[in-house]
Amino acid sequence: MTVMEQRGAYRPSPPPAWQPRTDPAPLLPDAEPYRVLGTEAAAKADPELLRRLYAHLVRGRRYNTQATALTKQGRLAVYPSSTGQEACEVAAALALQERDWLFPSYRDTLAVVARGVDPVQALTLLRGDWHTGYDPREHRTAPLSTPLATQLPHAVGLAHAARLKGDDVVALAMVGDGGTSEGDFHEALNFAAVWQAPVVFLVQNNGFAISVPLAKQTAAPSLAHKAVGYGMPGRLVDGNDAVAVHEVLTDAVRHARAGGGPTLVEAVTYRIDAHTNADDATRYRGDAEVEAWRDHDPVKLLERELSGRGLLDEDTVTAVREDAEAMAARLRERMNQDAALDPMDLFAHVYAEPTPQLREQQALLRAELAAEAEEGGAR
Amino acid sequence: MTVMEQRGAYRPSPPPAWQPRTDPAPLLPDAEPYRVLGTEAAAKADPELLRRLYAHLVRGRRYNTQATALTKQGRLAVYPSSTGQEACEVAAALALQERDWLFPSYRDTLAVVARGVDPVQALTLLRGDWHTGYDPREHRTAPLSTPLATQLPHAVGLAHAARLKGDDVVALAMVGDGGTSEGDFHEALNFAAVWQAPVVFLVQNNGFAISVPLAKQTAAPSLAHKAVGYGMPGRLVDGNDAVAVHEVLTDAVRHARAGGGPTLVEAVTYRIDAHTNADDATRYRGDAEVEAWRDHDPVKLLERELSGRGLLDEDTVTAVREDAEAMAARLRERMNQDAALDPMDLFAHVYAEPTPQLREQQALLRAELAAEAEEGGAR
Amino acid sequence: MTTVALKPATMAQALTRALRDAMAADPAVHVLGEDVGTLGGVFRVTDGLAEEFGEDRCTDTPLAEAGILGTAVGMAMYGLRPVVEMQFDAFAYPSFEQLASHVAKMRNRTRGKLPLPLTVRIPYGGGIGGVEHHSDSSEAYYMATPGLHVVTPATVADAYGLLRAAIASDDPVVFLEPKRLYWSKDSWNPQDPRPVEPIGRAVVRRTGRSATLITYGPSVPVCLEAAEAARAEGWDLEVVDLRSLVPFDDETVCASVRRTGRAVVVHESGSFGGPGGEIAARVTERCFHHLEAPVLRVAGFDVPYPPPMLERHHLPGVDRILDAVARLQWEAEG
Amino acid sequence: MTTVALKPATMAQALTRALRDAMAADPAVHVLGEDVGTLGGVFRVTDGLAEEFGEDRCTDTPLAEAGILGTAVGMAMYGLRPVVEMQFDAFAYPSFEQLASHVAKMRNRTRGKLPLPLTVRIPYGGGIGGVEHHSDSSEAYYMATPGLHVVTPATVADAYGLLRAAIASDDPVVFLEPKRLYWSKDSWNPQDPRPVEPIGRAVVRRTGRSATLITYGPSVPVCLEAAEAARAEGWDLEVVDLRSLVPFDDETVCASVRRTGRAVVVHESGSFGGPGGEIAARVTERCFHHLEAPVLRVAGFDVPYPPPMLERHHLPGVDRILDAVARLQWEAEG
Ligand SMILES: Cc1ncc(C[n+]2csc(CCOP(=O)(O)OP(=O)(O)O)c2C)c(N)n1
Ligand SMILES: Cc1ncc(C[n+]2csc(CCOP(=O)(O)OP(=O)(O)O)c2C)c(N)n1
Ligand SMILES: [Mg+2]
Ligand SMILES: [Mg+2]
Repeated sequence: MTVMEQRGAYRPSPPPAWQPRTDPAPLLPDAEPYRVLGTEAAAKADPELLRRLYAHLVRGRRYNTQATALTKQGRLAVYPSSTGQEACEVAAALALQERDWLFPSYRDTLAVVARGVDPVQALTLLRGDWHTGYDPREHRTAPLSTPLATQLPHAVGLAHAARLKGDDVVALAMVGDGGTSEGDFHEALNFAAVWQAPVVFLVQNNGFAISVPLAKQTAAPSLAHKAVGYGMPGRLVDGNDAVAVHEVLTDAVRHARAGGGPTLVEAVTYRIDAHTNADDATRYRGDAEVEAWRDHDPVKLLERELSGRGLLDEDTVTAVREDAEAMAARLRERMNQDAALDPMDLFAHVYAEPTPQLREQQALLRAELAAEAEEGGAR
Repeated sequence: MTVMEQRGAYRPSPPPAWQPRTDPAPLLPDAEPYRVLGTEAAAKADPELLRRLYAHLVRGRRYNTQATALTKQGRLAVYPSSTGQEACEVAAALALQERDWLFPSYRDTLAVVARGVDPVQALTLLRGDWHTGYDPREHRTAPLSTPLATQLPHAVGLAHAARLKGDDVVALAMVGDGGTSEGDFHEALNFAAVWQAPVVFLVQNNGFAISVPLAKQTAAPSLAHKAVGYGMPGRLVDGNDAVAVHEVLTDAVRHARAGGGPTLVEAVTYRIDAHTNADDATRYRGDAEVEAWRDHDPVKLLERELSGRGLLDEDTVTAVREDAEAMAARLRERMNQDAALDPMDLFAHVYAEPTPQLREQQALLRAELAAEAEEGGAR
Repeated sequence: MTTVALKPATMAQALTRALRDAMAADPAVHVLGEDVGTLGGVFRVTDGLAEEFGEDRCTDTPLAEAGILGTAVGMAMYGLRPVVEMQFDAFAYPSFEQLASHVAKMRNRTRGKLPLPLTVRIPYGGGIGGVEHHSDSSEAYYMATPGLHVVTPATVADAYGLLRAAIASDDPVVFLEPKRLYWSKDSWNPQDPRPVEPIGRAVVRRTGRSATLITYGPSVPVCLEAAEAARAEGWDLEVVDLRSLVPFDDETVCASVRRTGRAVVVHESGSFGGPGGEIAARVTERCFHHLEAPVLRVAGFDVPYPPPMLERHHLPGVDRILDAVARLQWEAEG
Repeated sequence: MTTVALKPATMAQALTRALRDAMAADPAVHVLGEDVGTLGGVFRVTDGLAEEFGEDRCTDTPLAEAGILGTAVGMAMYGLRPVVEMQFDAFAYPSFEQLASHVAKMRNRTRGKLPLPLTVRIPYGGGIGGVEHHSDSSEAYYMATPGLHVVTPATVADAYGLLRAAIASDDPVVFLEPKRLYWSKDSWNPQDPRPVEPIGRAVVRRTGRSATLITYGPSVPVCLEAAEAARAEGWDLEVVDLRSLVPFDDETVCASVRRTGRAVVVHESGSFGGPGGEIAARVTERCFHHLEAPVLRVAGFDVPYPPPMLERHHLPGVDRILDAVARLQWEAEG
C-alpha cells in the first residue's frame, strides 16, 4: 500500500489500550489539613478515646522533657525530642492493633513507648550502649531507623509478606518531611501501591529537616499530594490535633487491613525543640514562629476541647499529671543506673556463628581485657 | 493558668502559617493523552514543521532498522531499538535550541543523531569500542546513560548551573517508564522543582521495562500524575503523534527558558521491537498487542495526516525515502570498517594524570603488547 | 547403590535447579527482582519458577534496586527467605545503603533478635562483551562490609551447592555469579546434588608443588589453564578456589602456601584496594617464613572496566599469570 | 621578611578557611549539601559561607544524597567546581551509584572530554560517641573505585592544603575528614597557608629506626603517641602519614620500610578487606627482602561500628599498636 492509498484508511485514534488505571480525584488530599478539635465533628468523638489520648499526650510530653533532661546529665548520648509532635506519636501507636507492626524513625521513641515498649529499652540506642534495646519481634516494632527513609521499604516488605502468608497484619511507617526527599521514600511508596501492600505511611511534616525549612525541601502543594503519583490516597491532617490524626490513621489502617492498599498521610506539625539536644535552633528560625506553634500545642488543643465540653475535671488532670510524673521519676531513676556492657558482645551477633577471622579478633580482645584486669588488680 | 481557666480561651484554629504552596489543579495532566494528528488542531499546524518531522521520522525508522541489522552482522555489540518511538526521539531533539542540552538514556541514540551527532559516533558505545564516541560539550549532549534514571539529576544540576551563570540554557532529560521507579527519578524531579531549574523530563512510557509491563511498574493514574507531588506541571501526550509531542515539549522548553521551572512530560508510546537484539519479546507479550500498536505507528500517523491534507506527494515520499536509504548505506559502510583501538588508551583518561600505580600497569601492558607483536612478527 | 549417569549442565541451569529445589523445600523462599518472573531473568536463571511456584513466590518487581533489597529486608523480618536478583553488578549499587546499613547490620543492631536470612544474587565480572556498567567486579565492596557472607562458585556443582547453602544460611549472603561461566558446562548429576555444605571452605582444584595460585570465580578456569601451560616451563602449580571470600578459609590457603612456598593471587577485579591485597596480606602474615618470594597479584587494571574490544587486555589471562609466576624469585632456590 | 605569629586553629576552622579561600579565588566553586547554608553544617565547617557568598554559592539542598551528588555531576559538566558535603560517612551510601558509575567514570567514558572537578567531603570514622551509622570508616569502598582520588588530612595545616588541592584538582576527590580531629588544634598561620601541593605525597611525621607505622587520618595522632610510648620499650618508631590513599605514595612508604625493615599498618577501618591489606601487600611486594617480619595490621575489628560505650575497645589504641610492634620478630635480629 503506498502512502497515497492510505488516504482512505485515515482514522484518528488514541493510543491502543490507553486507559488511566485509577481515578485520580479520590486520591488527592483536601486543600486544608483535616481537623476535629474545635469543629462540630469533635462533639461526636468518643469521650473515652479523648481522655485516653489526653493521658497519653501528657505522659508523652513529660517523657520528652525527661529524656531531654537526661541528655544534659549525660545519661543519654543524644535525644531527638518530639515535643510538639506528641499527637502524631501517640496516634500512630494507638491506631495499630497488637499484631500490627510499627516502623519508627529516630525521632519516634515516643511512639515506640506508647506502643508498650519499656521506656528504658526504647532509649537503649540513644543511650549509647546496646543498639536496639527491645526485641522487635516481640513488640512488632522495628528498630528506630537513623538512615532516613530506609525503614519505609522494610515496612512494605513486611506488610507484603504478611499478606502473602494470609496474616491480617498492617504496617505503619513513620518518616519526616525531609525524609520524603530520599529515593527510598519513592521506591517504598511505589512498591506498596503496585503490590497493594497493607501499609500506612505517616509523614510528620514538622517544618524542618534539621535547619532546612520545608520550602527548600519541596515545592509540592503538600506532601500528601505525592500520593497520587503512586496511585494511593493522600490524606492531609492537622498533626497537632490528636483526634484528627488518630481518626485518619485508624481509617487508613482499616482500609489497608481490608485489602484497600496503602495510604500516605501527611500530618502538619511542628518541632518545638531543637533538632536534638546538640542542635541550636536559633541559628535558623525565629521565636515568633515557635510561639505561634506553642499556641497550637497538641496537649493544649485537646485540653481545651475536653474542658470546653466539660470532660475534664481538676482531679483527672491531677491524676494524669501525677501518673506522668511517676513515669518520669521511674525513667530518671532507671536511666541513672549504668548499663552493664560486655565488650566481648562486639563479636556476638555479627553472624549467627562468628567467622574464624572474628574468632581471632575475639581472642585478641579477650587477652587485652585480661591484661587490663590484671593491671587493674595489680594497682 | 489552670486547665479550667483555659475554657474561655478556646479558639479552634488551623496550624499556624499553613498554606498550600502551589495550586495543584494546573499541575495535573489531562485524563487523555494530548493529540494533534487527526484532530482539528492538526489543521493549524505549520506544514513545514509537519514535513520536517516526517523526514526525520522516516530517517529515524531507517536508522533503527539499519542499526538492528548491524547487530546481526556483529558490527554492533547491542542495539536497543526505538522503533515505534521515533516521534519521541525526534521531537526531543527538535524541541531544543543548539545551546540547550540533551540527556539521553541508552535507548535514545536516535535523539542524539537527530540532534546532529554523527551517527557512527553516536553508536560508538554500543559498538563496543570507545565509550562515548562524541564530545558531549561540543554537541551539548550527555553520554547515553545506561544506569537507569541516573542522568536525570545530571540534567537538573546542569540546568541549575546554567541558570546561576545567567545562561539561557534548557536541559531535556529522557527516561523510560521503568526508570521512573528509581530513586534518582524522584530526587531529580524534587531538586528541579525546588530550584525551579530549567529542565524538561520526558518519560517515554513504552509499556515495558524489558519484560515488565507498566501495570507491574506503577499503580498511578498516569506517570504524568507524579508531577504534582513535586509541584511541577505534568503533561500527558500521545507519544506516537510527532506533532503533539513536539508541541508539548516545545511548550515545556519555552516555559523552562522563561523561568517557569521544570515540566514532566509522559509520552505514551510502544516499543515495537524487543528490548534489544538480545531479547526475545515473545516470552512476555502477544502479537495482537504489537499489531494494534503497529496501526498506531508514528510514521503512519503523520503520513496519513500529510496525505489527508494533501501535503505529501509521491515525489516527496520518494525523496525522503531515498535520503533515508542513503543515510543507512553510509552508516552500514562506515560501521563495517573496524574501529582502530589502542589498548594503551585503557590508561589514558582514568585521571587527568595517570597515578604512579597506573603507570606501572601501563608499563606492564606495554611490555605485553611488545611481546605479542614480536611473537606475531616471528611467526 | 544405583549409579546415575552424569549429565552435562551449565552453571546457569544448576543455579536454576538450586532455586527450584530451595523453593520446593521451603515455602518461605521467595525470589524477587527485575524480570525474574515471566522472562525468567536476563540470564534465564529464574526460568520457570514463576510458572511453577506462582508470581507471589517469584515476583517481577518495579525497577528500583534499593526498593527490591529494602522490601526483601522487610520480608525477611517477617520470616521469609528472600532471594533477590540484581540484574548486573553495577545495578546493585543503588541498593548499597540498604546493604551496608541494614542487611549487614540488622542482626548485630538487634543483638540477634532480627537475623536476615536473605540472599542477594549478583551476576558479576566481565568477559562477555558487555557494554559499560555491565562488567564490574564489585566483591571488594562486599568484603569490606562486616555482617555479609560473600561467596562465588567456579564450577557447576558448586553453583548448586553454594546457592543452596546461601539460601539455607541464617545470615545474609552476597552470592556472586561469574557471568562468563553461566554457560560453562560440566558433567553433573542433578538427581543427586551434593549435600549442602556450610559456607566457608576453599577447595584445592589442582595439586602442585611449585607455587599456589589463589583464585575464585571466573578466574578459576583461567588459573587451571595456566597451571597446565606452566608444566611446559617446569612449574607444577597448585590452584586453590576460595569459593567463599567471607568467611575466608585461611586454613586451606595457608596449608597450600606453606607447602609450595610461593603464591600468586589471581582475580579480575581491580588490583588496588581489591581482594588480592587482603589475601596477600593475610597469607604473608601467616606464612612469612615459608615464603620464598612475596605473594604477587595478577588482577584487572585499576581502570573502569573497558569496552568489549579491549577487555582481553584487561582480564588476567594465562600469559600474565605465568609472567607473575616467573617473577617468584626462583633463582633463590638454586 | 616579616614573621607572623602562629595562631592555634582547629581542623574544622582550617577547612572552613580552605572553602572560603577557594570560593573567593574561583567563582566556579559552589558548596552544596544538607544544612550547609544557614546552619553552617552540623560540624560548622561551612559556617559563614552562605552569608558571605550567598545561597547560590553555598546551598542547602533537599535531603537526598544521590540527588546532591547527581546534581553536582551536572553542575561540574557545565564547568562549575562543586564541593559536596555528606553529613556523615554512612549517609554517603545512598549516593554510591552516582559515585561509582558516574563520578569515577565520567572522564574515562568520555575519553577526557567531560572531566568532573568535584570534591566530596565526607566526615568519617568514630571516636566521638556517635550512635549507630555515625562512625563508619568507608575509605575501602572509595579506594577500590578507580577514577577517584581519596585523601584525608591528619593535621590542621594539611586540612587546609589538601582541601585546596582537592578543589583545585580536575579529577573528583573524595575528601575524608576525620571527625574526631575536627576540634584538634594546632599552631597554624592562617595568613600564610602553605602553597597548594598536588595530591599524592605521604609525609614522615616522625623519623625512627626500629620500625615504620604506616597510617593516615584519625590514627596519625594515635601512632605518634604510640611512638612516644615505644621509646620506653627501646623502640624508635617512624610514623608515615599517607595523606593520600589514592594515588598511593609507594616511594615515601617503601623508602621508610626499607630503612627500618619492619612495618605495621594502623587504621580504624575494619581489617578484613580494609585499606591495610592493600598497603601491606604492596609494601611486601616492593620491600620483601628488606623485611625482617611480615607487615602487620592494627585495625578496627570486623564488626559494625560499636556503640559509644564500647568504641574504645574497637579503635586501635596505643597498647594494641605496641603489642603489634612487639610481634615484629625482634628475636630475628639477635
Ligand atoms: C540518609 C540520611 N541522610 C542524612 C541523615 C542526617 N540527618 C539526620 S536527621 C536529618 C533531618 C531529618 O529531617 P526530617 O526527615 O524532616 O525529620 P525530623 O528530624 O524533622 O523529624 C538529617 C539530615 C540521615 N540520618 N540519613
Ligand atoms: C539502575 C539500573 N538497573 C537495571 C538496569 C538494567 N536494565 C536496562 S534497561 C532496563 C529496562 C528499562 O525500562 P524503561 O525504563 O521502561 O526503558 P525502556 O527500555 O523501555 O526504554 C533494565 C532493567 C539498568 N540499566 N540500570
Ligand atoms: Mg522534619
Ligand atoms: Mg519502557
